Formats: sequence, structure tokens, C-alpha cells
Amino acid sequence: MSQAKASKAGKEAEEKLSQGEADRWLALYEQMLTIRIFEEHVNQLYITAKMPGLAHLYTGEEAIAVGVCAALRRDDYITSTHRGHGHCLAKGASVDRMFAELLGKAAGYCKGKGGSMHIADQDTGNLGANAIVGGGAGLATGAAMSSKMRGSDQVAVCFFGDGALGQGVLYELMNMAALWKYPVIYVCENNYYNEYTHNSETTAGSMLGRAEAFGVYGEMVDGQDVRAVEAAAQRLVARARKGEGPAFLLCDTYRYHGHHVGDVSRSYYRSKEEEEAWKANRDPLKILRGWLIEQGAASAETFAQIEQRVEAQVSAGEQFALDAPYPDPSEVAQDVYA
Amino acid sequence: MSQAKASKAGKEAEEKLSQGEADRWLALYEQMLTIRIFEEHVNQLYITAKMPGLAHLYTGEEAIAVGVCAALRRDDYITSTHRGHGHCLAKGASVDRMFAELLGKAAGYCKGKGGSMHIADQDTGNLGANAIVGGGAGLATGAAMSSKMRGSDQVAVCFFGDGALGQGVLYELMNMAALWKYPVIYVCENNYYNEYTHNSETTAGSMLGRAEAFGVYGEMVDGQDVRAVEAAAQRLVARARKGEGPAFLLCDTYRYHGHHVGDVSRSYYRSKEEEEAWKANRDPLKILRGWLIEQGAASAETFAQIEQRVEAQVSAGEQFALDAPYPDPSEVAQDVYA
Amino acid sequence: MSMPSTTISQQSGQGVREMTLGKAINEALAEELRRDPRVFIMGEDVAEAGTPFKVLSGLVEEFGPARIIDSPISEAGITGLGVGGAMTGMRPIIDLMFGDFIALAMDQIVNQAAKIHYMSGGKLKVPLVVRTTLGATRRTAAQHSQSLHAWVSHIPGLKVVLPSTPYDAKGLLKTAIRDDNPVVFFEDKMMYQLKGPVPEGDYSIPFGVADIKRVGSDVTIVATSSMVQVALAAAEILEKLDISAEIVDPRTMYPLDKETMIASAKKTSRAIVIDEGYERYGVTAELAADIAEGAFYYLDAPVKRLGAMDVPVPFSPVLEDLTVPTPASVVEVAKTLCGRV
Amino acid sequence: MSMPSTTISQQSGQGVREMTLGKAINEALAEELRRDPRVFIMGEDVAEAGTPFKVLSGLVEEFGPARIIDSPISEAGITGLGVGGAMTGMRPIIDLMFGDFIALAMDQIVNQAAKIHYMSGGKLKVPLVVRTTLGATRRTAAQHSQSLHAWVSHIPGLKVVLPSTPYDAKGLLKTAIRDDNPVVFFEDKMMYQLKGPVPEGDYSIPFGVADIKRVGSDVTIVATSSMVQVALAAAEILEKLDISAEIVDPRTMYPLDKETMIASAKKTSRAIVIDEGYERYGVTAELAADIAEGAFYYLDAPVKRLGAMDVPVPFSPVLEDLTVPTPASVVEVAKTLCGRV
Ligand SMILES: Cc1ncc(C[n+]2csc(CCOP(=O)(O)OP(=O)(O)O)c2C)c(N)n1
Ligand SMILES: Cc1ncc(C[n+]2csc(CCOP(=O)(O)OP(=O)(O)O)c2C)c(N)n1
Ligand SMILES: [Mg+2]
Ligand SMILES: [Mg+2]
Repeated sequence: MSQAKASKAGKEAEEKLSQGEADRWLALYEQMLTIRIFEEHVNQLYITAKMPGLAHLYTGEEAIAVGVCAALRRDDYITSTHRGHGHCLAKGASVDRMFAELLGKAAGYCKGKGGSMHIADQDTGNLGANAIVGGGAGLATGAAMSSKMRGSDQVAVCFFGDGALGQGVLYELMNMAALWKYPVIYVCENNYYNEYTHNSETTAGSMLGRAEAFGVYGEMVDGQDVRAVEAAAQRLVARARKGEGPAFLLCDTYRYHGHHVGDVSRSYYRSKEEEEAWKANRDPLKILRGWLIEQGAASAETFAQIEQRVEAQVSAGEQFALDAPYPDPSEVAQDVYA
Repeated sequence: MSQAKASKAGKEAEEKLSQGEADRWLALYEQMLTIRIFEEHVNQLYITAKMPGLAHLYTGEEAIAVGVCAALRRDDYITSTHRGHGHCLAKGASVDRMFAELLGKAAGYCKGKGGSMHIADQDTGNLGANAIVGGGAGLATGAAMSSKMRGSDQVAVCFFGDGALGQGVLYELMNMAALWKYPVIYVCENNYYNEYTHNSETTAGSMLGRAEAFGVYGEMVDGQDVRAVEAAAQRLVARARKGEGPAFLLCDTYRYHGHHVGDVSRSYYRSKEEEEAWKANRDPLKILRGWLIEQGAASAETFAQIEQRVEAQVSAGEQFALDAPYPDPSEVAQDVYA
Repeated sequence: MSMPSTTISQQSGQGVREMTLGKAINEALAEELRRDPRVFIMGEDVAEAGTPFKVLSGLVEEFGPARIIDSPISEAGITGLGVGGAMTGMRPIIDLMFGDFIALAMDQIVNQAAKIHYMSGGKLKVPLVVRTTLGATRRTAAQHSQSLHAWVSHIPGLKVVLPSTPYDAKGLLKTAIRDDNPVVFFEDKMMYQLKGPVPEGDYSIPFGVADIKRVGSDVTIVATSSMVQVALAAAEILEKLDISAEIVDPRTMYPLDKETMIASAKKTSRAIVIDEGYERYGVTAELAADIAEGAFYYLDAPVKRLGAMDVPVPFSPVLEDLTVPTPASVVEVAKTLCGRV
Repeated sequence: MSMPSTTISQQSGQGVREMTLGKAINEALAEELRRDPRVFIMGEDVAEAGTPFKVLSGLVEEFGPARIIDSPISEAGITGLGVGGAMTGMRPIIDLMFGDFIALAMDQIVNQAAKIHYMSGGKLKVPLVVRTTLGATRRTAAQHSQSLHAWVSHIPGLKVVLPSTPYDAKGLLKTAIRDDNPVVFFEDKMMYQLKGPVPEGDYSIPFGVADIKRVGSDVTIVATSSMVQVALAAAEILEKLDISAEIVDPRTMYPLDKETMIASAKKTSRAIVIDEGYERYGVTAELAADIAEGAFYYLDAPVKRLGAMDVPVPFSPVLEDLTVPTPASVVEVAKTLCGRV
């Protein structure tokens, strides 16, 4: 069983951060913050009854999407989940068209036909969020297969929650990815809950051991530390790109909100204390911000500016979506067949 | 990763076999021989066009069914596969009604409605052969669940081939069996082929490691040595019966015939030499017989008598089936609903 | 007169409560769990959470986690456990949250559960209930809005139930649990809050007996599940247009009470069938074909079908609402059928 | 006159060979593999073994193991690979040996492949072909004999093909491979040895165009897959009884050429539909309902349906043979329909 290599953080701390490095981390900070603020706006849209249906917020898990996507090229593929806004944004989607999709508007990424659980964006290699738990596994592994068959060096990342470890098809696919050395990285976002059930009640044996038993190289990482996630992702992506085969990255994380926006009374399945402890001690934004300040790479003012910029951008995106028209009724019968 | 404990054979060889012990092994020998001769008759029925459809012969793998079932009570459950005649016989089915089923006769175990791939025999705890690869996993694990829920100490054995390791549902079930300590033993008959494809081309990682990664205790055993299989089965069954949870028994074995009776030109996927080597060196009947003779527990004459008896019994069973009537046409619409 | 006509009135001497369909389901389960120790429930988030629809609330508190079992997200696996358990002395109820997920369990339901009794020559039995949902307009898009009951209705060996009222839901679920065969029970997610009268005390409703939900004389509307409610609303409108609609609810897709549908169509000489599954190769096809054949010499016009539009269910409310039959669309078809264009 | 009427004759200037349906499939695959490097085949025992039906023999020798890929026994997994591959520049052909096994891949086919184009607002495409089989009487019992094409025919986003002759098989398979949508292609296991004329050279047959396999005037027989052959045999017998049968083969369940079926029924005023899937809620229901509606004012008698008997397929030959439509059973229905009892 391979453990994650010690994060590079230790060594780097001793050197002085270059401006380039600092800017790079600040950019990732801004991405994480964009996701955070985006999701808070989504929650407000729900609470104020402006959004149809529900949404599963990514708040708290931002470091994973951002850290992993930082290791990807625009033409690399990802597949995402019901909790997918973070992945979409991290891979390059823009907030305005995402909001539009969430509101069922014609300007949305899917013309309003997909909604929160199905945002796909071909231009950024996003093969779509998926409302079937584990549903992205076939698509990502197939995309990796395709990349290999076409002689491309694109890789595919399959994001999924710990709950997807219950879906047998995941193991069928890991087996084939290992057999044929497909360039796919399975990123398990272990936030400890499958909806309203703790995963100690649903998952026996060893999560990492499962990947390894199917011949997939595995690592574990602190999913709240974007630098650690990014470092691991760089390693695994490089491996995959070189043709060394699939990998599994197990990330510890936590979702701050309910399973979906409507899940507000959570005491029957998890405690307020547990929630508060994660927010206080393991917040991905706080962790990165603290480190950057410690490095002298950014000041409180820098962060205030970032926050202002992001808030403005997200608000503008939201307003765009609120003002945007619904699809024409004739759209209902379009796009059934290519 | 647990390795099989060294078989008891070594230690026992030094002691003299008691008459009871000798008789017990002779009985298992007779069971294995019954399966062997039964299958040869099935092959003849196919060749002489007396049997409708096809059959997947168990020849060469007899030690597994017989060794495992020797550790079971009549009221324990088994589920079986497309290659299921051996399991049925070892669990206590009689040859006449099995032949009748294979010929589609009313006297068959399933009134002729099931055929070779679906023989079930409630009286001996046989929940049925299954023509869906991995199809028995749900039934066996569910039977083990039922046993536990009913406060019974029955165990369930799920026989399957190495090919079933490709079916994701197997892992879903192992996970739950481990979570809830269901008394089920997964017996993997690894004969190295999935139909016409060697399993090195279909199976990555570690077979035993897979079970363990899902929290299922695993052992490996020489599937051609009925004494080793029986010893392992006794251990795993005892564990399960005591409530210590599921186990996985990986048995090395080989099928002598083709994938099914019609698969006679096999050189494109395996060599004659490989086949001959297994038959010469690792035949389960030869191995047990050699040991019993070595022990002075039986003579060539004993074996000749057994062979005569078995041949007579199997021939009589076959004749019974050949003479038996087909089901009445009205039967076609019976038994759809209970 | 949109009250069930032949149902509650049959129950006498007992109090009748108004309750939601969700509560009626909950009551049926609780009563059967109390009555028969072999009954248990397994599914994702069925215990403390009581399912995302909250339909099972309170059950784990009364029956404990050994009988109300939270499972991993393994639809095929838990259905397989249900089949094996049913064959060996238990009476499992497997909860598949969204009907779309039966796609993951079709092998267990169809290749195993449906066939085991027959393949074993009648020796093994599979008293299994698979409870799942159907219905769109919940803004959950294409993978959480399907009504896939046609698939299992197609398969010999299965029984398939679609209740349309709280009364029917409770009585039919009891029959399902007591049946010795695999039964797939579809609840419309949008009807859980629908209220209706449910008598106190134990009762069950036999399978294969259609219920005439409204008596009429000009047009027969055969409707399933929540489409019965749509048909009832349409009938009110039609009444004002002097078109008297009779509403027939088959209640079980299999066994199917063809006689009652056909008798009604013979009487009215016009028929519409409504179902929330995709129209193409769906339940409306079977019902329409049966009526067209059985009432051939009595029909004044072709049988009309109204299913869900043949598109993946879109997310956007302005699109999604176009995909399902509504009182207005039923009224339009009925008017055309009755020559009122 | 049991020769295809509107098909081979359309091809001119090319030699015509007699070949089996299996060989026609093989040829179509080989030609498409040669033409388009994005095409590949994945499935269990598809390479050296050429599938248990030997339909793919020789392909791995020509195209190598990177394009003819033996897979583990993972129906859901390989179908998922097909979907992902199709979305990203390949044109996968996934081989699901026995049609019964689609039960294992329904989530991938229905919740993923069928919906991705629509859910993505038309941006992503899934040019995937799933080849599988149907048909009973092969003595392989209940889990290896089903004809489950009604399931996928029900689902918007999928196209569904059932060829009935070698000529159609080749031409339709080429269209399937060139189509930008997921197509499920069902081959009758019992027809692989059926011989028929196949022209040399490239040709393809458009989807959604029914083929009149035999012209007649007294009764329309709509038949699918091998049931076309059963209908043709029945027509020969009926001819001797002075009943002239017209045989319409829709060839694709979706898109469905309703017009041709309805026009034929209007002409003959009587119709029978035959399909090898279970009768209940099966393909015959859709076809019968369409004809009953479309030809309502022309029909002299109800549309009759003949599907497989609604029982799990039994092993015993004496029982199994009772479960499928035969020339004799078709003749009986046709005689009754034409008032010759
Ligand atoms: C196949 C399937 N089963 C069940 C569900 C319902 N469901 C939606 S999210 C979810 C829990 C997923 O947990 P996890 O994978 O850990 O993701 P998380 O929500 O924690 O991010 C469930 C059971 C589903 N969408 N798909
Ligand atoms: C789900 C499923 N897929 C494919 C098949 C076709 N098939 C029958 S046996 C077999 C190979 C099984 O190999 P293994 O499990 O190793 O058993 P063995 O035949 O070697 O005993 C296959 C692919 C099947 N019956 N079920
Ligand atoms: Mg989780
Ligand atoms: Mg094998």
C-alpha cells in the first residue's frame, strides 16, 4: 500500500516563494474562492426560491477540484458528479453560463436542459456532471481509452464521492484501466458521508486497497490542502501521460452544507461540533491563505481585493442568468438525436 | 494477505489412517468419480445428439465441489454456475433426476424447465445453477443474510469461476457481506480461462487481494487436492458458522474439456501440452487415489469396485432419463407465478 | 364526483382518516413489519433519514436497524440480497430511491427474481418487493425523472403495481408484501403529499382488479398512477363541456384487468390511455392495443394515447412541464375524440 | 415470391453473392473497420474466438488486438467504455454476446448513452453501436433466450435495429456504425446461418424505412427479425389457401416507419403483428396500437398480436417450441382474421 509522498510543502517553506509561484497559488486561491462564493449564491437562489429543484454544494471541498485541475491541460478530460459545480469551475467554466444552467435558461451550458447535475462543457474537456452515483466512471475511463487509441497524450480525471465505492461498475472499469494502462485518474472525494449515512456504515475493507487490488496505483492525500492535492495530481497525471497507467487518489474532505441545499437539519446524522471542527481547522481557503501570508507572499489586502473581484464577478454572473431568457418551448424536442 | 495454511496432509501422513477416516476419503473419492463419470456420459449424450443444447463439463475440477461440500450440512446453501453439475452432485443431487433435467424430461429437478444451467434442488440447499456469470453472488449472499436474520447457523457457499471476477456486483456483495458479517463463503474456481480467453488478459491486480480489500478474509488452496480443499473449507465454514464473517477461497484448477461440449478445437487458446500436463500431474482423482494407496487405506481392487458401482449407477440414471417422458405441453404455462 | 367510487365505500365499521400517500405507504410498511417478522427493508438512507422522500420516517425507531437497513449505494447488490433472502425464508422489501436506478438492478430483477420460480420447476419462490418511484416535474432532470415501469411490466414472472391514491397505495402494498412472487411497486414522487381517505384497520386490495375512479358515459380514460389525478382534473373540466368521462385505473400493470377497461370502452365507445412513461413502446401501447382489440366493434374512434413526450426529461421547468400529460392536454384529446373541435 | 421485393433489385451493376447473415455482419464490420480508423470492437471473446457464434472470425487477424479487443466479463464496464470512447472521438462497437446481458448494461445504455446528447444541450455526441442478440429455440433456457429489444425501443435517444435478412443486416449495420447516435443492433442467434443475396460493394440502408418483404392483398403481416422468415413461410402456406399476405418489415424499431405499416393495413384491411419478444408490453403492442389508430377506418377486424408466450423461456424442447410464433400459428391467426375458420 503506497502512502502519499510527503508533500513538498516542508521543503519549499524554507525557500523564498518566487513571484511567479506566489501568483500561481493566488490564482488557485481565487479559483477556490470563486467556487465558495458561487455556491453561497446558489444557496441563496434556493432559499429565495429563484432556482428550480435542488443543488449539491461543493463548499468545503474546493481544494480537490482546484488542486487536481491545476495539473490538467484544457484538453484533458474530466467527469463530474451531482456535487459538480466545483469541478466545472475549476476546469474552466464561467460563472454566468453556469448560473444560467442552474436556472434553466437558454444561455446555460446545456441550454437549460441539464441543470445542476448535468453541466457539461466540451470546450474545457468537461464530459459532464452525472446524477448517477459512479456514472462518470465509464465515461472517464472510456475517454482515457480513446486518448490512448488516438495516440493522444490527454488524460482523463474521474471525480467521484466515497459513496461511489458502492457501485460495482467502478471496479469493472478500474480492472480494465489497469489491464490496458489507460491514462485515467480516479479521484475519490471522501467526505465521509453517502447522503445521510456515514461511510463507516457502508464501506468495508480498505478504500485505497481496493484500487490496488485491481492493479491501480493508489495514493492518499489531505484533500483540504490544495498544495498537497496539486502535488499528488501532478505526479499521477505525469505518470498517466507517460503511459504508466491509471491511478487512484483518495482525498480526505468534508462538505460544509447539507447533502443538498434543502438538507438543513442534519443533527440526526452528524454533529454540529464535527462540522465546526472541520470549518475551523481544515478549511482549504484558510489553509492556503495562512501559508501565503506566512510566506510573505500576500497581504490581507491582496485577499480583500481578490474577494471583492470574485464577489463582483459572481454577482454579475448571477444577474446575467437571472435576466437571461428561458429556452423556447420548441427546444424541448431538439437535441434528442444528433 | 493471508496465505493458505499448510495443508494438514504432511502431518497426517505420519499417522496411520483410521478405518473411519479411510472410508470418509473413499466416499469423497466416489463422489468425485461420480461427477467424472456423469460428465463423460453427458458428453456422450451430446456427441450422440441425445441431449438438447450444450453443457459445460466440470471434469478436472471435481475436488473443489466435493471438498467444499464435505464441509457443509445438508441444510447449508450453495449457488452454482453454468458449470454446475459437480456442485449439484456434491451437494447431494441424484444422477437420475439430473440426467432427466439435462434431457428436458418431466422427472428432472426442474421438470425439464431449467436444463443444464439451472438445476436447483431445494431439498439439498441448492439454490440453483445460474447462467449469468456471477449471478449466484446475490443469491448466496442473500441466503447468508437470511440465515443470520433468522438466527440460524446455516452458511451459504457461492461457487463461481475466475471469469465472475469481472462482474462488479460481486464486489458490491462482498462489501456488504463483510460489513454485516454474513456467513457466506465465496469459492472461486480459477481454471484460468473465461471461455476462450486466458484470465491474464482479463484480470488485473490480485484476485485474493480483491476480497481482502473489501474486508473479506481470503485463503488460497490447491483446487486439485480434495484434502486441502476440504481442510480449508472446514476452517472457513466454521468461522462463518460462528459468526466471524465471510471468506473467499481461491482454488487453482483446470477444466479438461472445452468451455462447453461443443468446444473441441481449442488450440487457438490453449495448448494440448498444457491440457496433458494438468491431467498427468494434477488430476484430483489420481492425487487422492495415490495418497490412499500410499497410506495402505485402499487397494486397486477397492477402486475397481468403486468404479464399477459408479459406472452402473450413472448408467442406470442415464437410462432412467432416456426412458422418462417429456413434460406435458400444458406445463409451459405453469410455474410462472407461485 | 371525483371520489373513488368502488373503494372506500366497501370498508365499513371503521374510521376513515385523511392522510397523504406517503403516510399510507408508511403505515402499510409498519403494519406488515409488525405482523410478519420475516419482513424487512433495505435501501440507501432508509433508516434515520427515512429516505430522501421521508416516506419511511419513524420505522427504524420502532423496528430497529436490523430490520430497517441502510445500505451502501449498490442497487444491483441490494436487489441481489433481496432475491437470495426471499428464496430462503425472508420477505425483503428493497428500496430503490429513484426509478431510474432500476436500470442498475435489471439483471437481478429480470434474470434472477422473475425466473427463479419457473426455472426451478416451481420449487423455489421469491417473495420480494422492490419499491421504487416514477414521475417527472420535480426539476431533477433526465436521470432522476423517468417512469420505467414498462420494462418490468414486459417481463413474465413479475407483478407490477402503480397506486394512484393513498387508499390504493396502502392496500396494494400490503398485497405486494404478502404475495409469494417478486413485485415491483412504483410510487409517484409527486404524489407523496397527495391526501385522501384511508380507513383504519387492516385491508388489502387484490391485484388485477381495475378500479373505476369515476363513472361516465362519453369517453373512457384509462390512467395510471398520478395520471389518474390528471384524468380526474380533466374530467371536471370536461363535465362543464358536457362530456362525461369514465376513469379506469388498472392499478396493476400485471396482472392486468383487461376486462374492465374493455367493458368501459365498449360502453363509452371512445377511449384515451394516459401514462407517465415514455409514450413510445410504453404502457400506453399495451393498454391501447388491448382496448382496440377487445372493443373493436364498439369503438367510434381510434384509441388515443398520451404518454410522456419521447425526450429525455429536460431540467428547465419551461421545458419539463411540456413533457407530461396535463389536464389541459387530456381535455384537448377528449374533445377531439368526441368530435368537439 | 419470398424474395425481398424492394431491396436487392435496387442495387445494380454489382455482383450478388449468396451469404449467411453471420457473414454479412462480418463483412459490414470488416469494411467499416477498414474505412474508419475510429471504429473498433470490444467484447467478451471477440478476438481469436470470434465470439461464441463465430460471427467475428478473421477480424482480429486483419485488424489486430488493438482494434478487436477481448474484454473481461464486464458488460456494464465495457458499455461504459464505449460511451466514454464515443464521446471523445472514437466509434466503438460493443459486443454483448446474449441479449439477456443487456440487463447488466441498462444504466450505461439508458441513463448515460441515450441522454448525453440531450443533457448537454446537443454538444456531446455518442456514436456508439451495441451489438447483441435475441431469439429462442436454441435450448439455452430462460437466461440466454430473451428478446429484450422492447426495453431500448422505449427509450428516447436510442435507435434500435432488427435485421431480418443478410442483405438488411449488412446495410443496416453500416448505417448504425456511421450514425452519430447510440444504436442498439439486435441479431437473431438462430438466423446467423440463414443465407440470402448480398451485393458486392458498399451500400447502406437508411433507418426508418420499412421494407415490404412480400406484396399481398388480403392481410398485412408486420414482422421483425426472424419473425419475417416465419411470416414468409406462413405466406407460402396461406397462398395455397388463397389468402394473399403482404409482409412488412419495419427493420428499425426506432425510427419507426409507421406510414408503410399503416398504408399496408389500409390496403388489406387486416393486420397481424409478430415479434419474438414477450407479448405483454412488448413491441407487438406498439405496432398494433399504431396500426389500430392509423388504419382505424379501414380495418375489417382487430389487429392481432403474436409475440413470444409470456413465460420465462423453458429449456425442454417440447416446451420451448411452444413459446414462439411459428408459420403454423401465424397461418391460424391469418385464417381466423380472414374469416376462414
Ligand atoms: C446510482 C445512484 N444511487 C443513488 C443515488 C442517490 N444519491 C445521490 S447522491 C448520493 C450519495 C453520494 O455520496 P457520495 O458519492 O459520497 O457523494 P457526496 O454526496 O458525498 O459528494 C446518493 C445515494 C444516485 N444519484 N445514483
Ligand atoms: C453476465 C454474463 N456474461 C457472459 C456470459 C457468457 N459466458 C458464459 S460462461 C463464460 C465464461 C465464464 O468463465 P468463468 O467464470 O471463469 O467460468 P468457467 O467457464 O471457466 O468455469 C461466459 C463469458 C454469461 N453467461 N453471463
Ligand atoms: Mg460522500
Ligand atoms: Mg474460468
